[in-house]
Amino acid sequence: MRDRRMVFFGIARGAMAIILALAVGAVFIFLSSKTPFTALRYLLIGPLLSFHDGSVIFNAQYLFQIFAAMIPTIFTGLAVCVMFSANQFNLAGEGCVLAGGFIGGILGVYLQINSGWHAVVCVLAATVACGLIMLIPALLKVKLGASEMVTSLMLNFIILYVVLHYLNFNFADRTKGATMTKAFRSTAVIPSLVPGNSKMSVGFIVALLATALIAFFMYRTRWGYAIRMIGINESFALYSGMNVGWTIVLAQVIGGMLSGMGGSLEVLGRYQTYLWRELPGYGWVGITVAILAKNNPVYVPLAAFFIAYLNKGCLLMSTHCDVPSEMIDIIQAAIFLFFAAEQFLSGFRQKLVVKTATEDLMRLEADRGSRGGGSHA
Amino acid sequence: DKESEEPGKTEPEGAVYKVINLVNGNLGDKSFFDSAEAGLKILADAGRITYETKEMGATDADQPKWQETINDVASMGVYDLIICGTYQMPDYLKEAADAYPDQKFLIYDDTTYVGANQNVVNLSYRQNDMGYLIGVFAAAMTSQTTVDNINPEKVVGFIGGEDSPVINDFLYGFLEGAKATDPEVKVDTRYVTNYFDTAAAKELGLAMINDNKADILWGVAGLAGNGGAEAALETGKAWFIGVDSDQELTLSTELASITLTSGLKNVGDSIIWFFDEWDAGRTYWGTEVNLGLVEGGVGYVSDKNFAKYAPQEVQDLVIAAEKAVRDGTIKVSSAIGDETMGVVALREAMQP
Amino acid sequence: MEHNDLALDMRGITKIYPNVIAANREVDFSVKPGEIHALIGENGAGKSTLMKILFGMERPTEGEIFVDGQAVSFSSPTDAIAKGIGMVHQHFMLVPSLTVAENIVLGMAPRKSGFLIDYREALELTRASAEKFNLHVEPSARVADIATGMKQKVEILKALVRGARVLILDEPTAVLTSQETAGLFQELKNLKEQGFTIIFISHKLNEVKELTDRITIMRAGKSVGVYDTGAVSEEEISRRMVGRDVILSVEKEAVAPGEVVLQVQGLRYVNEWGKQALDGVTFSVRSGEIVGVAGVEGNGQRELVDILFGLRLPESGTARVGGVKLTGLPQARIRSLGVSYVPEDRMTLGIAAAASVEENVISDRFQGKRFNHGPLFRMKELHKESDRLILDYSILCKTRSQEVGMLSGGNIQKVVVAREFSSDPVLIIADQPTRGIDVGATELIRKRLIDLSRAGAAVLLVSADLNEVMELSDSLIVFYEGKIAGYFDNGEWDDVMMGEYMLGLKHQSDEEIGRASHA
Amino acid sequence: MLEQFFQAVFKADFIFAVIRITAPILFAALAAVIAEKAGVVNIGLEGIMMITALFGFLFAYWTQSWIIGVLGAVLTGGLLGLVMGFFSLKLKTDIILAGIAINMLGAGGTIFLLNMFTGLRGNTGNLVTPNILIPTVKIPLIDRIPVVGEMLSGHAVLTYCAFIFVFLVWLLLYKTPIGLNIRAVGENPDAASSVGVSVLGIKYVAIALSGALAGLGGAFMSMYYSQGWNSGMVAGRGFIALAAQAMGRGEPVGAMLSSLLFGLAQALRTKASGLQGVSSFLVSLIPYVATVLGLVIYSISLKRKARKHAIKAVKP
Ligand SMILES: Nc1ncnc2c1ncn2[C@@H]1O[C@H](COP(=O)(O)OP(=O)(O)OP(=O)(O)O)[C@@H](O)[C@H]1O
Ligand SMILES: Nc1ncnc2c1ncn2[C@@H]1O[C@H](COP(=O)(O)OP(=O)(O)OP(=O)(O)O)[C@@H](O)[C@H]1O
Ligand SMILES: [Mg+2]
Ligand SMILES: [Mg+2]
Repeated sequence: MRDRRMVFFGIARGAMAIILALAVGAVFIFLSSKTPFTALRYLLIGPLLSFHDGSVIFNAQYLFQIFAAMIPTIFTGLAVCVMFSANQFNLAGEGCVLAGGFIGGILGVYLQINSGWHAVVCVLAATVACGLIMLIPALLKVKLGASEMVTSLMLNFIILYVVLHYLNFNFADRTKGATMTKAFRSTAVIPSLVPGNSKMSVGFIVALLATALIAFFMYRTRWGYAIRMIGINESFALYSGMNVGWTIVLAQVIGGMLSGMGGSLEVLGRYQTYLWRELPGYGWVGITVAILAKNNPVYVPLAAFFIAYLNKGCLLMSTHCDVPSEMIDIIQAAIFLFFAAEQFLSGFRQKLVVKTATEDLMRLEADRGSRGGGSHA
Repeated sequence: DKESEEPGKTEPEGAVYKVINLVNGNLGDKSFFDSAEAGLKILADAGRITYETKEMGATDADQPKWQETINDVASMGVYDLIICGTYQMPDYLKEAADAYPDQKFLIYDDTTYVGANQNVVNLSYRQNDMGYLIGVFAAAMTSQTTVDNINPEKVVGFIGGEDSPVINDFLYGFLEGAKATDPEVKVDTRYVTNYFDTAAAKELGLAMINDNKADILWGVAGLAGNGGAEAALETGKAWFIGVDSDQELTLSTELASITLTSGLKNVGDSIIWFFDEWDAGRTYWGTEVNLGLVEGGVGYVSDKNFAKYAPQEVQDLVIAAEKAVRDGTIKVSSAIGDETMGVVALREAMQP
Repeated sequence: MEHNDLALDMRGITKIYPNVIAANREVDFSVKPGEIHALIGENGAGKSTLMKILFGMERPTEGEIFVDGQAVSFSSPTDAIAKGIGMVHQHFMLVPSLTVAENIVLGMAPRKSGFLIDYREALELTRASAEKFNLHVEPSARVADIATGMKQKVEILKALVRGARVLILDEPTAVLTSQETAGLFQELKNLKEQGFTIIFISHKLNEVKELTDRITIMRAGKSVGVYDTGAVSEEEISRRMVGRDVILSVEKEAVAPGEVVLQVQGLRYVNEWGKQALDGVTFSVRSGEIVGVAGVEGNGQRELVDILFGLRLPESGTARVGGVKLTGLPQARIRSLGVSYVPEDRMTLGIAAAASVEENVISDRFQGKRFNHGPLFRMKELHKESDRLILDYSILCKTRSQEVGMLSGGNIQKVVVAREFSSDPVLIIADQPTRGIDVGATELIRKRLIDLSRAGAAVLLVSADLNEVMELSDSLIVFYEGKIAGYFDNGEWDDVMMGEYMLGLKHQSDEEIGRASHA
Repeated sequence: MLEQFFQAVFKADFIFAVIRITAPILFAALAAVIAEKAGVVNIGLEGIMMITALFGFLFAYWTQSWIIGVLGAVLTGGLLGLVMGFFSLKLKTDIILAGIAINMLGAGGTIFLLNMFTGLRGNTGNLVTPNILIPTVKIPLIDRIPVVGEMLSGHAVLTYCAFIFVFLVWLLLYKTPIGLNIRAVGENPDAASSVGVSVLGIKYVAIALSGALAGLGGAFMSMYYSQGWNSGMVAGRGFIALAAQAMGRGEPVGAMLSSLLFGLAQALRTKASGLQGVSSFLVSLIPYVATVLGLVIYSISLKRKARKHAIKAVKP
């Protein structure tokens, strides 16, 4: 009874927060658009429904595009969940996505395996390599106490320039005007799950599997337990006899592996060549995802969906209406800020709590009364 | 709002085309995006087209947006022509062109899949030709000590956005032009590694001026290139050359005053030219239109500071070089498709 | 009685926390001017909550507060301070990296030349008020570096300097030695004579009897009675509190100690402030016996315990358990030798506050075969184990998945004890195991400790509560200045004698002390 | 080749460049220090710098006064700090998320705002006039000392301010009541609130100050370092500053040394990029690798010191 009421409140609060956030976004839309209602329609329901000459049709391609967009962010979101759970403020997910994409891409071009295993090998190699890369900040932290925040931040740039160097001097396809590799072999391409150009590849399934795996890992295994306890209170974990150093390394290596896997699946699933020449930003989205999911892997796909849906809505709004694309940043920022506001409606929550508690107490008294006796000692 | 169909304008001769311009970056680049936009605006003002411009963001994180938008727009089937540009778009364009064979596309500044689709026209520009002329000019100028701020050392500078084929295409021409003009000239080439860190570009420019006595800097680094102009202005020891559009018009008065010329890439003009041809019944679907000096696809600014400061002999040299390139006596190498990395070898050889 | 005769009067206070706990239910609480009023009750009875409301740190869900007959409404401690209320919290509210003086003037720092802190004035103020209230502190020492007793004095000074006329002391004696407690009581009585009103929370009934004029007893969030202290006996008080009779003294059978389990040999250690904290300490603990360590805080007990549990490395000397050298081993290895440890500081070492009760009680055994099946946890076994412990140690929580940080102080300690006592330990190091715990829980913990030792475990008991050490121990070691000042194994000791050894007035011969090692 | 490199490095203008490169990072690093001391992680520095760089420039342009421009940037920065504060302190939005949102505003929002206020896109183009640029000053006596004068004199007013602010921030944190409150709130908020210090109030002050300092960094970027604003121009300096703060253990002087290390490495990179046969990509690694190496060396030395006391890594 009490729990149901609180769950209901939680859902209502989330809905209210979204509505408020969108209302704030709407203010900006009204400011910048001549057709604000059409713009809002595109933002809110455009990703699901399209309107053609008065008829409304469900647009599966858009939904697939949203799922496709979730692939890298689910991975980085999970990576951040694991690392933040161990209280490691490691920001190198960004660099690992890039490195994973690069390694996967290069193997996709140059490795010769004439079967679907090609793609698997590419992705796994990227995964392992990024796990190894993450050893740098992890070991520096554990062995020397060097801030993982600093080393991981620097590592992002180091990865970027090393990748650019090799891309440019060793792997670039010189017939192209932009720096990119030759096309991936068809065996390395992650197959699409659905017809059309949505780029929703098998990677999406892998991402969901990874979510389940990480959720199990975090809540149903001794390593996940140790990671969480270290994140809550490192001294306590040490005192309890856990191998804190090893676990901290593990968390970051897993973070690197997940990011690398996400990067390689994204590159091999979406593009024909490896072409990233700057940090792709999925690491930061991963942080947002993890924060919205409150570090719980189970909620990561939901948070990733929320962001991908919002992005798609914004993109449609700017493609089909006169809302400039930079406005999107303002709207998204506003939506994040309000959506994540914990204190939102807290007054109402407290009232609900008081009501529930009073009821509980009354029931307790009544119970005691009916059980006989009656008088208090 | 970019829809600018105004009633009461002069009636167009041909059809009014409905055009959408997809910018895989942001306007305000003072370069090809702005140039394309300007061309379209002229066409729209003349009532020959109606158009919308969509900016899709400039970063790699926006690449999925580019993909989705071009597909989305093509699927609508309401536009007579979809315009996009740069060497970053061809893969996405090809995908959409395959999926929507009835939709017409134009891509400028790319040559990747010429002929693969019969509904796509490629406009490309010989930036290496333009680089050649700028190279001739810079090499001739750097020993003109009678001109203010010019020192006897034969060193000029090239500030590139990044070490990539397009940028190196400019560079290749620049190096060859400089070398042909004066074999003793050295070119200090440095890259910002992005197109927005003006401050870092400025540091590079300052180092070129202070350490190697470069007195002419060519900035080919998008917005960051301006850092080169600032370095020249603040030291008072060097001149700047702009790129893509006439930067004497876009820079502040002070910076413009030390800008000698700009290498031009006339995307807007080429788009207008394309519509002229279309109206005249000449179409180029499935082919590449390579626009060099002759076609007006590239050029340089020869009025203003160029006319004012460059000694006549230098001007003559540049004009002669232009003629030679136009009539094909001089073939400028291109960095695009340059498997041998000749540009890198030349770059190292000419580094002071 | 009318409000205006009372120093303060709280009427019908109800407090419901966001996690749905009625910490206070329609509590009436009043204090007369110039009295020392005790507030007692079991862990989790709602004492601290009531006081936090009075001090403006929590807002009551319902109820009114009157100070000197005037209705007040506090939205922050600032308001309460303005009304002359000061509070000393049990968990220190000090900023460790700041000096004593800085802590005392925090929020009211004297200025010079407009915007800079006048440090000389701050020191002077601290010194002057320390003198005035007879609370001796070292104004320029960093709080991180001073002893617990002094911290407590700093806390009291902090309240007094802000002009408090009503002083709330939430378990001030829990961390004090008996000497320090005696000193504090003297000071409190002085304050009372000067007209201060004092609210005193404690679980130690003898202290309550000694110091206070009236008592308010709380149980399960409600007030269950107000008494004149002289009119009730300790037994009566505890019956009111707990709702049943409590045996206050423990009984234990005599023992024949077995093998030596813990052998400590010539430990030396210089601590972070350059003090020779341990100076050649040698003793042993045998299976089946409880060895108590007594001493004024800061005489090396802290460092000894830390070294035994691998939190510090000694300069020289060794400690062995069952022949295996402990020093330098990681905690995991130490635990695998059968050592368990109830830490003094439960909040930083004992628990992960944001984790559940279950996650806290299994933290030392989660890797065991019993709880794992391949890579996965056997959740059933984990639940079974935690439910068993919750029941066994009567931990008051809603479910095993409740956050430990939400429990009251005493129940948090039960969580720690439940884990540490239930791992079949060979050696238990119990550091202040009953600090700040109500009589019922104290009884339970002490009884368990004795049971375990009688079943063959070796117990090293370190406690600032002299009565506890004297009552529970089979033999007793007194620490003074990093050395063992005395060793007693005949069960004949009293607090006067202990005091003499603890304060360094007496010292046994090397030979007598040497018996401690059972070599 | 190496000879050429050393010639370029052992010149006064090299040190001059180091100082110039350090200044904007230093402002932001000090901003991070103040916020961190109050227990607030200000990950939005990058965005604040972008936005203040724009508004500093615009204010200067509108009034044709660089001083008002700088003040405008400071004000804007302070306001942005308060906005972050409002969301994270009042509405309890995760502070990291609030920072990320501010960074989004800095990336795209600025382009929109520029367009809204001036009709320009992407950069401020030809709005620059000399009187809206922060002037440089020659320091009277030092100016005349041969090499030293060349290194230390002739910097922009704000460059000197950056280094003066190291002292001012230190003074603020350690010698003033508000600094005492900031440190107390950051270390033990319960303790601070129990003596009537308003924890929220102090955090607001700290994050507003942090924003204001980052505002100076922003103004430096668009009104001196570059002549005008363009999108992306802060180019990660806000994040570098966060790292400098962490490396400097949250102390003003430590943050300054870390910023200088980064500035030095960045200047080296500039010089090295002029050598024959170097990859522009690998040269770009120098600042980041140097920072990691610096941190490693520093950590090792700390570890040595800690080992003397033989205390294991259990936090108090
Ligand atoms: N901030 C809080 N949030 C939620 N519950 C709380 C909070 N503070 C206290 N409680 C709960 O309120 C109840 C009363 O706690 P309180 O601290 O007042 O007890 P107490 O009498 O001081 O106990 P102890 O002697 O153990 O300190 C307990 O069940 C406790 O878990
Ligand atoms: N903000 C909070 N959220 C959840 N629980 C809390 C909170 N504040 C306090 N509690 C819990 O309520 C209990 C009472 O807190 P308080 O600080 O008053 O302890 P205390 O009464 O001094 O403890 P003890 O009786 O053990 O000395 C503690 O156990 C604490 O864990
Ligand atoms: Mg010259
Ligand atoms: Mg309490």
